[in-house]
Amino acid sequence: MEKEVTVTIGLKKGISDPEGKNVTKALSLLGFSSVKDVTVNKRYVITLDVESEEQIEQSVREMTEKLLANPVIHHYDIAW
Amino acid sequence: MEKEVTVTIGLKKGISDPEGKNVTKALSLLGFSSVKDVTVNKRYVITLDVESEEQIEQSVREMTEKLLANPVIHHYDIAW
Amino acid sequence: MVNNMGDVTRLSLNVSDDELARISEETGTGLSVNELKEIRDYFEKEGRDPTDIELQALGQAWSEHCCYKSSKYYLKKYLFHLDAPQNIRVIKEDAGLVEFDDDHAYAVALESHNHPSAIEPYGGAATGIGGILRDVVCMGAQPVALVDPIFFAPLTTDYDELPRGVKHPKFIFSGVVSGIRDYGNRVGIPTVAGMTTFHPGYLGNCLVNVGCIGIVKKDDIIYSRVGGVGDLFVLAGGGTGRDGIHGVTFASKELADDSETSSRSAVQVGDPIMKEPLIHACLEANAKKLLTGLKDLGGGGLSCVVGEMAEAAGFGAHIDLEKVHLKEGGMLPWEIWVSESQERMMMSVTKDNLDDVLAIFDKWDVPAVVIGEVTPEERVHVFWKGEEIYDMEISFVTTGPMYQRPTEPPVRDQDGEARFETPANLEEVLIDILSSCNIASKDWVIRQYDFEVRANTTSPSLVGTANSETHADAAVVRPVEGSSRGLAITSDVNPHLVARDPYWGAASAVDETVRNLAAVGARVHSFADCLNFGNPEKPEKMWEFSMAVQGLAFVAEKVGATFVSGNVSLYNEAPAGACPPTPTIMGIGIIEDAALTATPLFKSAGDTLYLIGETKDELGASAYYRIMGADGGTVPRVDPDLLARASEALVSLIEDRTVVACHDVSEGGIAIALSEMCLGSTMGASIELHDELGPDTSLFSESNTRWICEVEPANEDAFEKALAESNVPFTKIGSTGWDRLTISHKGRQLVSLSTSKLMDAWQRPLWETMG
Amino acid sequence: MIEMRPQDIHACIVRIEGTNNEDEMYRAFKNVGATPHLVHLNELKTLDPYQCIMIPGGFSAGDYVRAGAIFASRIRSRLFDELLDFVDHGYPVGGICNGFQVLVELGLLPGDGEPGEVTACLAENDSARFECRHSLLLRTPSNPCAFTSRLPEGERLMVPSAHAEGKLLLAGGIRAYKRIEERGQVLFKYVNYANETEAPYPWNPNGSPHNIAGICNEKGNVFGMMPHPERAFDIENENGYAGRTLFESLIRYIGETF
Ligand SMILES: Nc1ncnc2c1ncn2[C@@H]1O[C@H](COP(=O)(O)OP(=O)(O)O)[C@@H](O)[C@H]1O
Ligand SMILES: [Mg+2]
Repeated sequence: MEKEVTVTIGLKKGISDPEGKNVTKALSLLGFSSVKDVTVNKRYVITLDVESEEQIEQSVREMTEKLLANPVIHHYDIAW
Repeated sequence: MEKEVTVTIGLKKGISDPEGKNVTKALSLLGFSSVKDVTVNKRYVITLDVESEEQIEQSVREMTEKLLANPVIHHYDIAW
Repeated sequence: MVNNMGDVTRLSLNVSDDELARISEETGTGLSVNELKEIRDYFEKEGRDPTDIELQALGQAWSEHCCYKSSKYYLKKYLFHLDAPQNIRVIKEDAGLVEFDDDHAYAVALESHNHPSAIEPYGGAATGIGGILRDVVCMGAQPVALVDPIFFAPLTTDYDELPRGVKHPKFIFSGVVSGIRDYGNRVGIPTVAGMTTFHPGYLGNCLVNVGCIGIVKKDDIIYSRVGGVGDLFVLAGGGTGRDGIHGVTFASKELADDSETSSRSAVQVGDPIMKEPLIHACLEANAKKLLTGLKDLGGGGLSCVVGEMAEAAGFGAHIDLEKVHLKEGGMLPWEIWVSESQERMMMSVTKDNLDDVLAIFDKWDVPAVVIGEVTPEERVHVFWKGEEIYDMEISFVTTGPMYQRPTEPPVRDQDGEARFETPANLEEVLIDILSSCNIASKDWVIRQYDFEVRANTTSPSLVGTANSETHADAAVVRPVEGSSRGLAITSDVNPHLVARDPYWGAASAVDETVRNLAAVGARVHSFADCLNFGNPEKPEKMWEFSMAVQGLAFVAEKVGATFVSGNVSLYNEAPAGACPPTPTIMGIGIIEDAALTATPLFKSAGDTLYLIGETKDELGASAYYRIMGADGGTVPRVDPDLLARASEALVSLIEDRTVVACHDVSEGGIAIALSEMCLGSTMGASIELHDELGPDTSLFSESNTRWICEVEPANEDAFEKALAESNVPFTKIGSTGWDRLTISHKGRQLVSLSTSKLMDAWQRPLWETMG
Repeated sequence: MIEMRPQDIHACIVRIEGTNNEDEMYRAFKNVGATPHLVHLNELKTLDPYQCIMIPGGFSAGDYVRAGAIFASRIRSRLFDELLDFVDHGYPVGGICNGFQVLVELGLLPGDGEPGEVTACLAENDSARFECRHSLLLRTPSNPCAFTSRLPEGERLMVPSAHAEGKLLLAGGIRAYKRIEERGQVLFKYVNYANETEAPYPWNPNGSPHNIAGICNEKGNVFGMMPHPERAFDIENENGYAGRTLFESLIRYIGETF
């Protein structure tokens, strides 16, 4: 069966987010004065062909830890 | 009042996605044979200081189209 | 021949003119009614109607972009016959080949990617880089440098003044630079030089020109032609998809305000990580002598590449289209045939070598498949699941129409003298010019590019003390290991001048190219041109084109180098108007010892400063006039013989280290050239000008063929003697030292500015606007 | 004991799609007399023939997920045990720029966790953009390291930087930085012309805490740095040929040790 799983990767609290800061600045240069802060996350939408629901969590967590996130700076969230 | 708005940006169907393709390849080389496809989106979490809810949609749409996305290749989704 | 098999349809052209126009519109082929009639005649002789894939192929091949139908006449008449002894094979291939040394040649290519970049700056510019790399690789050459002349409307353009469908120049500029950065850096080829120019005429049609230089052993040169009958066509690289369909026909018409939605399929993103191993694999297979021919898939896709490779060798082809590997399902045969998907190369391979070739591509994880075979007769036959769906004589497809379109000079009223009062404070004007975006530091752009990857860039675009560098006139790369010989690279054109006077503006572009090369100590060796103009069906635009081409030829003829490759991009028109005529020139020079490259920054206090050349009253379209809002005046003229003599004399003086710092005088005149020489080492100069011109003219005139040189006092005689012998005018204008730039004219002090004030004015503008 | 001759030293430069500094790395090894090999990871079956492994710079697999992450995970899935063994035997393993990022993602640098545990990250530059500029590097006091043994402490070099992700973040924060300094694992710091080790941007091009530009493991045989010594190989600067000295150190170390 096909399943779509979403892994969202963000920076841990306390880790600075240069891209977010850059976007914040660019938006304020454009005149959007209401913007206080921007943070940027990445979202991987993974289409899986699996036999059971149980497999999903386990294997997606493994992908995330092996490749998609670096534990020193990232937190992640898996949803489907 | 402070509001957190999320803008998710992805490539439209039919636009080639080198990032997604390379992640798919990497996962399959790592032995995750169940992965059929990966697409990558970006999520901007924007903290706004606004007076009314009505303002939000309009101004976030404008930010997105002026800076964050190009409607020619991107679709986007605004949520709060 | 197939009759109707669902995936392929036949179109009858025996219909009224209106119907023909409708067919052109509906198929998106961009063919004119007259062109369709010519096609009708051809198929009448064949005794059948064309199929959709045949018509689509003709639409591609006969587009302005592919067959140069409006420009060919002028190019042939004025440029193509120019020749130089160092040229090996020029104009005919995707890149020009010029001798580098006894064993090596270098390949040069320059192209535009304007239309796609206007619609999708990031992807458009990135795929521009991808395309120009392919042009060089398909000669068997290893790319060694990229160049990116890019043109935008002023960054201060008001958001409220943007026409419908037009994106803000900041968005386009930042997208274009990111696209070039992300593609160029990822494939690991240094982007060493370029231009960043602003003019209101680029609103709605930015220009993105990209150039590439490669190096190849003469023994490894390969051409875009098959070897012989029975050779296999092997298609390598990324899958073929619907992206990029009708890219060339899109590039051959004006942009409309709905182009961004209607032309989406012409837009692509590009995959550098497919390109990088593809380059390695192609070059490896070529170096092992496993290929008989190599060509990239660019405009027109498979349709163009198969026909051209076969025709160049006098053969034909049989293609099985269903063998092409696809990115997406459900594609129609005609879509596969004309798709311009990126990152693909076509090779011709003898049957004996096939396995070895496929093994190389397999190692690099790059797909490669056999899709057809070379046949004796000069026709292309395309089959789809066993049935023939395409059968045309190659020469009919590739010859294409040629037009000599009407030209007409525009009516102008600005030829008179400019009238305004000379400002009392010229120092303020200097600062204004120095901090205008056209002249200010481009390091916001340059530093986003890896300009030193491959470790051959001996002198980049930024030179001087770390983190307070100034601009170099040309970058130098040393492409052959163990050899000190370098290639100096620059790109130049001043569209303000060309817009005002296409002939002298274009001539000035060549002059500037040559003098930028000479300024670093390089002898000009070859040019490439990218001719960006408006709609050729408008007589005024065609006139601009024809005058500019003549201006280019006028100077190039005399300097010992010719146009070895190039590209014409017409229809750069949006509802807001046409782009200014922009003949971008890329110049390549040879520098015998790259370690002797000259830079503009002052070297030591107490040295003598000279001006080579003469300042004349030539302020038309100058930076000074633009800042003063003044119209009129004369655009700088060129004396090509003087240019040739003066640059040869200067290069010799740099080679023997008589000249220790050198900078050419261009936009902003002497005042700006001197300011730029004060940066990079933060040493000042004291200048006294004594010419008979007005003080503002003396400071800001943009007369061609001028340089400022620093010479040690002990070498003054040698310097003066050498120039006098070459009959080149020069003037002693002052000396280096202190940390201020002071300039006086006939005893009256006009400028006294600290080097830090100059640095500040020059360094910050782009950072402040772009963040 | 007889020293190994330089030409008998075989250095393996590992490449995949998108590594693109391998030609200059190859040249650097050749120019100090060693025998380099450019080997695609797909063809690298064993490390036995080599005395040194180098991961070059570039954009391996496009750096799409995170700089170096895909390359690292591919090494992990194929050769990891053998690589750990190689390191245990004292053979040098180095990474420049993207290669440094790969070694960090493999957990080999700073190498203070369980084998293979990732304890650091080379995060996005503070400027949020790719930075190509010349860096001044100060050789800080450190353990004997294979890559710097011939370069006296306190020397300053001019080396090109070119990266978008070069800010070294360590798990464990302040204490971790203190620990690697105390253990002599910091090889280079970004400085200005006054040799200040806290010099701000643009001297420190990425915002790396304490201006750290390059580190090694405690044993000194695994090392990585963001700037490119292989590009400063025959560019003469204030200390002669900065890059050459590093590669000469490496060859000398191998020659003397094995
Ligand atoms: N887009 C760009 N990409 C790379 N280099 C650039 C770019 N724009 C300008 N440069 C570099 O900046 C320097 C100054 O550019 P420019 O003012 O056009 O020079 P010049 O007046 O000498 O022709 C040149 O060395 C040029 O190569
Ligand atoms: Mg490579």
